[in-house]
Amino acid sequence: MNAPLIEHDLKRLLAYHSVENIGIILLGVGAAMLFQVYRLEALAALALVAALYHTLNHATFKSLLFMGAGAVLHATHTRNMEELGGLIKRMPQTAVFFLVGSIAIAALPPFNGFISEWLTLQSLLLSFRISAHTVNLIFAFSVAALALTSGLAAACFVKAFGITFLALPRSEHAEQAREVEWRMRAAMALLALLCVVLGVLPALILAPLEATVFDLTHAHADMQFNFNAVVANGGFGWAAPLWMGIGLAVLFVVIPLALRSIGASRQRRYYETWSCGRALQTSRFEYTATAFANPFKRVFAILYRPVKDLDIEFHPESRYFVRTIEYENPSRLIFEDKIYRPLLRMINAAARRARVLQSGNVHGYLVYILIALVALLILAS
Amino acid sequence: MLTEVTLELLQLFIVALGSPLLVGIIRKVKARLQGRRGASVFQPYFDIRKLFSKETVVSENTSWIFRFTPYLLATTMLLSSLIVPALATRTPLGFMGNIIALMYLFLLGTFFLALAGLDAGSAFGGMGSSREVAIAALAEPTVLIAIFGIALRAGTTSLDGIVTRFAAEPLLMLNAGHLLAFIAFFIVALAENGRLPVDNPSTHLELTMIHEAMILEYSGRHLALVEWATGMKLFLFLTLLSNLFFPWGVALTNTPIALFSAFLALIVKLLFFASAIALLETAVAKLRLFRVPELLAGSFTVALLAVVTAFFLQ
Amino acid sequence: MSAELLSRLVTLLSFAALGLTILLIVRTRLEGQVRVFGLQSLVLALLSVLIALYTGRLELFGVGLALLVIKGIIIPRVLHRAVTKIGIVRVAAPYLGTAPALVICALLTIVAFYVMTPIATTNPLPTADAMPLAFAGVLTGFFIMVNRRRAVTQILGFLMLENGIFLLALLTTYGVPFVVEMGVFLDVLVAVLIMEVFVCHIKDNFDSIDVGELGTLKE
Amino acid sequence: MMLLSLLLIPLIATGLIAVARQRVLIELLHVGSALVTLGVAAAIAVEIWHSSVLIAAGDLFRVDALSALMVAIITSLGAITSVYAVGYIRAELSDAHLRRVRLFFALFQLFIFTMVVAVTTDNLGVMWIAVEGTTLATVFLVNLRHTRTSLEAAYKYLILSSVGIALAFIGTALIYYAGAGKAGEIAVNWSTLRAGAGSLNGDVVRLAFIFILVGYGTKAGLVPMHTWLPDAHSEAPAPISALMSGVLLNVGLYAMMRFKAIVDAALGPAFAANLLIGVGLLSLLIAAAFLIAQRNYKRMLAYSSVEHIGIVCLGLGFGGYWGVFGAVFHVVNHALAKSLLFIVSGNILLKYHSAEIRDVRGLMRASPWTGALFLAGVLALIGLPPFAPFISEFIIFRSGLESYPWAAAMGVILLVVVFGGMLASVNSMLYGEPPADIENGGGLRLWLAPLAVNFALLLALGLTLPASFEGAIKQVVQIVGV
Repeated sequence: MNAPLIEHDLKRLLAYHSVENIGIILLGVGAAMLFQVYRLEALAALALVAALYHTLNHATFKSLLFMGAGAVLHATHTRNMEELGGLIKRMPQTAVFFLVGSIAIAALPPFNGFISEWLTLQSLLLSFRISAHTVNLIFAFSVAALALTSGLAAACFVKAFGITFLALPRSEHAEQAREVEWRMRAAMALLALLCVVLGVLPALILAPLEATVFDLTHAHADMQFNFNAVVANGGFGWAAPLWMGIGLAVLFVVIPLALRSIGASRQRRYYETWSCGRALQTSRFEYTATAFANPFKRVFAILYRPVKDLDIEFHPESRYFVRTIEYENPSRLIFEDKIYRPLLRMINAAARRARVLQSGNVHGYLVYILIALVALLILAS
Repeated sequence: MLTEVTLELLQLFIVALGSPLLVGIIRKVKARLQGRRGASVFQPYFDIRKLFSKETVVSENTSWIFRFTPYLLATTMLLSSLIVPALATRTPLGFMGNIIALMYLFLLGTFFLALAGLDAGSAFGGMGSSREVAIAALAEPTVLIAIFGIALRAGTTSLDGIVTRFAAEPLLMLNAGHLLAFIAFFIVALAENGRLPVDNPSTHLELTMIHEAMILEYSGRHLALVEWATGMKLFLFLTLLSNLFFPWGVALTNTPIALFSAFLALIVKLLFFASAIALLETAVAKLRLFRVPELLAGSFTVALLAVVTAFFLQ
Repeated sequence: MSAELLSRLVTLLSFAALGLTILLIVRTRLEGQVRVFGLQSLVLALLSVLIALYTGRLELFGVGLALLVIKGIIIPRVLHRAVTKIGIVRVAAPYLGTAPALVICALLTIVAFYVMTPIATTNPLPTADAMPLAFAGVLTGFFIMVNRRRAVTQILGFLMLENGIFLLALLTTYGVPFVVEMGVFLDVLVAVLIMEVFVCHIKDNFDSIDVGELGTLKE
Repeated sequence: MMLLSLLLIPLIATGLIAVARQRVLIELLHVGSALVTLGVAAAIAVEIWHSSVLIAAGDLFRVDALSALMVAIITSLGAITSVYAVGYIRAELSDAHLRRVRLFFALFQLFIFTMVVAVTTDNLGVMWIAVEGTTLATVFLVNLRHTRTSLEAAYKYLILSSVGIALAFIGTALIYYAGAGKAGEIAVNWSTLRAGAGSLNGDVVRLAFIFILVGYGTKAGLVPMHTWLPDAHSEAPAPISALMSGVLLNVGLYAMMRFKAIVDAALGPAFAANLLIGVGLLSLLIAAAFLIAQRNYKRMLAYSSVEHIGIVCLGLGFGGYWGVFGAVFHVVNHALAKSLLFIVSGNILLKYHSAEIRDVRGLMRASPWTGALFLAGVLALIGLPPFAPFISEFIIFRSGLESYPWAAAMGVILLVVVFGGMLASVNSMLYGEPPADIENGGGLRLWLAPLAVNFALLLALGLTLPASFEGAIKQVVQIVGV
C-alpha cells in the first residue's frame, strides 16, 4: 500500500499504484459480495458500480501517467527521480498533463479519481446497514485502509510530480530535456480531458454502469444521479463535482479581481531562493525523493526497516572540518521480508511438491484414474 | 432565492473576514495566559493589509505552480465556506458535497501547498512539504473513521443532515461514542491546521517547523493569501467541530431571527474553542515530528472506539 | 432353454472371460497375449449368441457376429502384425511381479463384487448374477494397463477392459441398441488401428515400446 | 432439415478435402465449410430461440437450448480458428508436406463434425460414440508435428481418453438399465429419461453418475483425470489447442450437465453437488499448484483450462438458479478467452520458436498487436473487470457464499493464487528487451483479425448483459435444471 512512497523509479512507482488501485476496486467488489450475502442488493449494486467506475477511471489516469512517465523517460533517458527535476519549465505541457493525472489518482476533486473513490467510501460507510458486528468491524477497517491509501497516494504523487517536474534539474539529463513530439502530447491531452470529463460529469458513465450492474444483480444501485449531483442512498451522501469545479473556477477568478479592487500591490520581483545566506543556489540544496520519503520511512519504520549508513570522512588536520559525508539510506519492505516472501516460499514449496504428480509416466496417470474410480465407488455404495 | 444567496454570501464573508479575528483572539488569549499583554486581536488584519501592500518576491527557480497555489488555496477555503453549515443547515450550495467531499477538498489545498513548497527548490520547503503531507496522510484514516462514527449515529454523511439530526434528537449526543468521535476529530483538527502539539504556528525554528517551512518562500500578496487561507481553514474546522457535535443554535430555517441567533451561537462556540486551543497550546509542548504518528494513532484508536461503541451499545 | 440354465451358462462363460483376463497377467510373450484376447472375444461372441437364442433378439446375433469378426479376427491380426513388425525388443519387468499382481486382481474382484452385487440383486434379468464378474474383468483390464510397460500389452489391457464393459452391458440390459453397439465396435477398431500406428512410431523414435519411458513431458 | 445440413456439411467437407489435390482448394473448402456451418448454426439458434426444440432423423437428433448454445460455441469458434488455421499451417507446413496439410484440414472438419453430433444427438449411446470420435479425430492432429514430444503427448492422450470414455460407457449402460431395464424398450433418449427420471432406481443412478463423472470428467479435464490435457494442449498446433481447450472440454462438460439434470431429478441435488464441488476444488487446487512458476506458456494456458473447468463445476455444484447460470455463462466466457489466448500463443510460438516462458521477452515491443491481445486475454482469464469472466466468476462465487460458504471461500483464495502466478509469468513475457534475433512486427498479425470477435464479445458481455443473451442462458439453465 505504501510501497510506492520509497520507490524512486517513476514507472515502478506507477506500477505499485496499480496494485493499490486494484485493491480499491476489489474492496468494492468484496463489499458488493458481502452486501449480497446479507440481501442488501441495492447497496451491493452501489458498491459494484463504484468498483467498475473506479476500474474505468484507473484505466484513464493510469495510462495518462504512464504516458507522462514515458514522455519523461523519452526526454531525459532516465526514470530515476533523483536525476530529474525542473522539467516543468522544459516540458510544460507534459507537466500539466502529468499534474492532472496525479490529482486524479490522488482522488482529489474535481477529477475522476475523486468521484469513484467517493462512491466506494459511501458504499463502505453504508455497511452499518448490515446487522452483524464482525462484518461491521471488517468494513470499518477497510474504510480506514482506503482512507490511508488515498492519503498516501496524495503524498506519493506530491513527491512524484514535485521531485520530477519542479525546482531545479538534478542532472544534465533533465537539463537537456525538451518537450516531446505533438502526437504524444495529443494523446496525453485527450486522456487528461477524459479525466476531467469523467470527473465532473459522472452521470455520463454512471447511467450505463448502473444498467450493467442491474443486469448482474437485478437490483438498482442505491443511488440517484443527474448532471448536477450524485446522491448515495437517499440523502446519505451528496457530491456535485460539476458544481465544485464551477465554484473553484469562479472563485479562482473572483479573488484576484477582489484583490485588485482593494488595491493590493501588484509589483513582483524575481530573486533567488533564500538559502541561509549561502552564495549560489544549486540543485544540490534541493530536497531529494529519498529525503521526501524519509518521514514515511520513519513512521512506518516497522514496515520499511530503513537501513542507515552514515559515513563521514574527516579532514586530516582537524576533525571539525568534514571533507565528505556519505549517507546511504536504502530500505526494504518488511512486508516483503516477513510476510510476502515466506508466504510465497511456502506456496512455491507446496506447488513444487504437487508438481511431482505430473510425473510424465502414463502408468502413473492411469493409476490416478483407477484409484479415483475405486475410491468413489466404495464411498458411494 | 434572495435569502439563499444572501445566506451563502453571509457565510462566505463570516468565514473570510472572521478568520483573521479568530487567529488574533487565539494569539491574544495565549499571550494573556503566558502573562504577556500580546498584540491587538486585530493584528492579523494589519499584517494581511501590510503584506498586500508590499511587493512580492518570487524565486526564479519557481514555476507557475508556486504563483498559482496561494489563489487555489484561498479558493478551496472559500468554496468550503459555502458548504459548511456555519449558520444554517439549509445552505443552497450544501449539495456540492458531503463531509467526505469536504475533507478531500481540504486535501486538494494541502496537495498544492506541498507542491509549492517543493517548487522553490530550497531544503526547507521540501522538508516542510514532506512533513505536511506525511501528517495529512496519517490523519486521513482518523478523519474518515471519525466521520464513520458520526454517520453511524446520524444515519447520514451530509453535513446539514447530521446537524439537523442531532439538533432534532439531542439525546443522540448523550453517548460515549459521540464524545469519542469528537475527541478524535478535535485532534485531527489540530494536526490538519498545524497547531500544537503537532506543529507550532509561531515558530520559525528551522528544524521543527512544518507549515511555516513550507511557505517560507512566500512573500507579499502570496504570503497574505496563504496566511489568510490558513486562518480560514482553522475557522472552518472549528465551525465543523462546533456545529456537527454541538448543533445548538444552528438555524434550521432561513428566517433572519434564526440566522442572527445562529450567528451569536457560532461566535460563542468559536470563542470557546479558540480559548480551548490557546489553553492547550500554552499547556503542552510540541511533539517531536516522529512522535506525531503516535498521537494520530491514538486519535485513530479513539475514533475506532467511537465506531465500536456505536455498533455495540446503540 | 430356461432362465435357470441360461444364468448358469452365462456365469460360467463370464468366469471364463475373467479367467482369460487374469491369464494375460501371467503370459509374457506378446503373441500369446494377443491369442488370449482373441479367445476372450470368442467367448463373448458365444455369450451374446446364447442370449440371442434365449431372448430371440435377432440383433444380438448380429452383435455376436460383429464381435467375432472385429475383436476376434481383425484386431488380433492387426496386433499380430504390429508385434511381428516390432520384432524382438528388450522389455523391462512390469511394475509389480506376477504374485503381487494376482493379489491386486483378487482385491479388485472383491471391490467389483462389493460394488455391483447390490445392483445385480435388484436386476430381474437372469443374466444379472454375472455382472460383478464382468466388472471385475473391467478393473483387471484396467490394472493390466497400469502394470504392464509394453505398449502392446497396454493396448491389450484396454481391449480387455472394453470387452468387460461390453459384457457388463450385455448382462445388465441384453446390450445397448444395435446402432450404438456397432458404433462402439467401429470406435474400438479405429482406436486400435491408431494405437498400432503409434506403437510403430514409438518403436522407431524411442527404439523400444516401453511406454513407461515416455517421460519428457512433465509438470 | 437444417439440422441434418449442419451435420452433413462438415462431413462432406471432410470427404472433399481428403480427395482434393491443390492446397488452395483444400483451404477454400475448409474455410467455406466452416463459415457455412456457422451460418446454419446461427439459423438454428434463432429457430430454437423462437420455438423450443428441433428434431431430426426420427428421435436420433434433438436440439434444445443447451445443445444450441454448444453448437453456437463449436461453430463460431470453429469458424474463427479455421480462418487462423489456414495462416498457421501455411507458416508451419510448406507445400512439400501436402499430405499432412490435407490430413490436417480433413481431420479438422471431422473434429467439428464429431463435436456437433455429440451435442445434437438425443441418444446417450450415439453421444458416447461421438465423444470417443472426437478423441480419434484429434489424436493425429496432436501428433501433427511428428516430434518425439508430440508423439508422446498423442499416445498419452489416446490411452487416457479412451480409458476414460470407456468408463463413461459403463455409466451410460447403467443409465440405460435404470431407464429401460424395467420398461423393456431400448431406445433411451435424454428427453424420455429426463421425463421419467423421478422413477429411476436410486442405487443404479448413483453408481452410474460416478462412472460418468470419472469418464466424461477425463474428457473435460478434471483432476485427477486431467493428466493428458497439458501435454496434448501444449503439443497440438495452436488452432487445434484453441479448439480442444475452448470447445472440446465443454463437450465433456455438456455430457456431465445432461447427466446431472437426470441425477438431480432422481436423487435430489445434494449427491451430484458434493461430487462436483469436491472435484472442482481439487481441480482448482492442482491447477493453481501448476500455474505457479509454470515454465511453458502453452502448458500454463492448458492448466488454466483445468482451473476454469473446475470453476464451472463449482458453479454447477453450488447450484441454485444463479450458480448454474454463472456456470453456463462461464463456459461461454472461458471458450472465448481461451481460444483467443491459444491462437495468440500460436503467433508467439512462430515468432520466438520456443514455448518456454523464459525465452519470450519484450513481446509488447516485438509485436505490439500480439502482445496486447495476449495481455487482454490473460486479464480476462484471471477474472479482472471489465471482462466477462469477472462477471461469471462473481455470480458463481456469490451464489457459493450462500450455499457452500467454505468451499466458495477456498475457491476464491485459490483464484487469488492463480492470479498472482499467471500475472508474474505473463509480465516477464510481455516486457523487457526482446531477444536480438527477433525481427519486429511481422508474424501472422492479419490472421489474428477474427480474434476481434472474441475480444469484442468478452468486453461487451463484461460491460453489459444483453436481455436476449440472458434469456438464452435462462433457457439453458432450465434444461440443466434447478
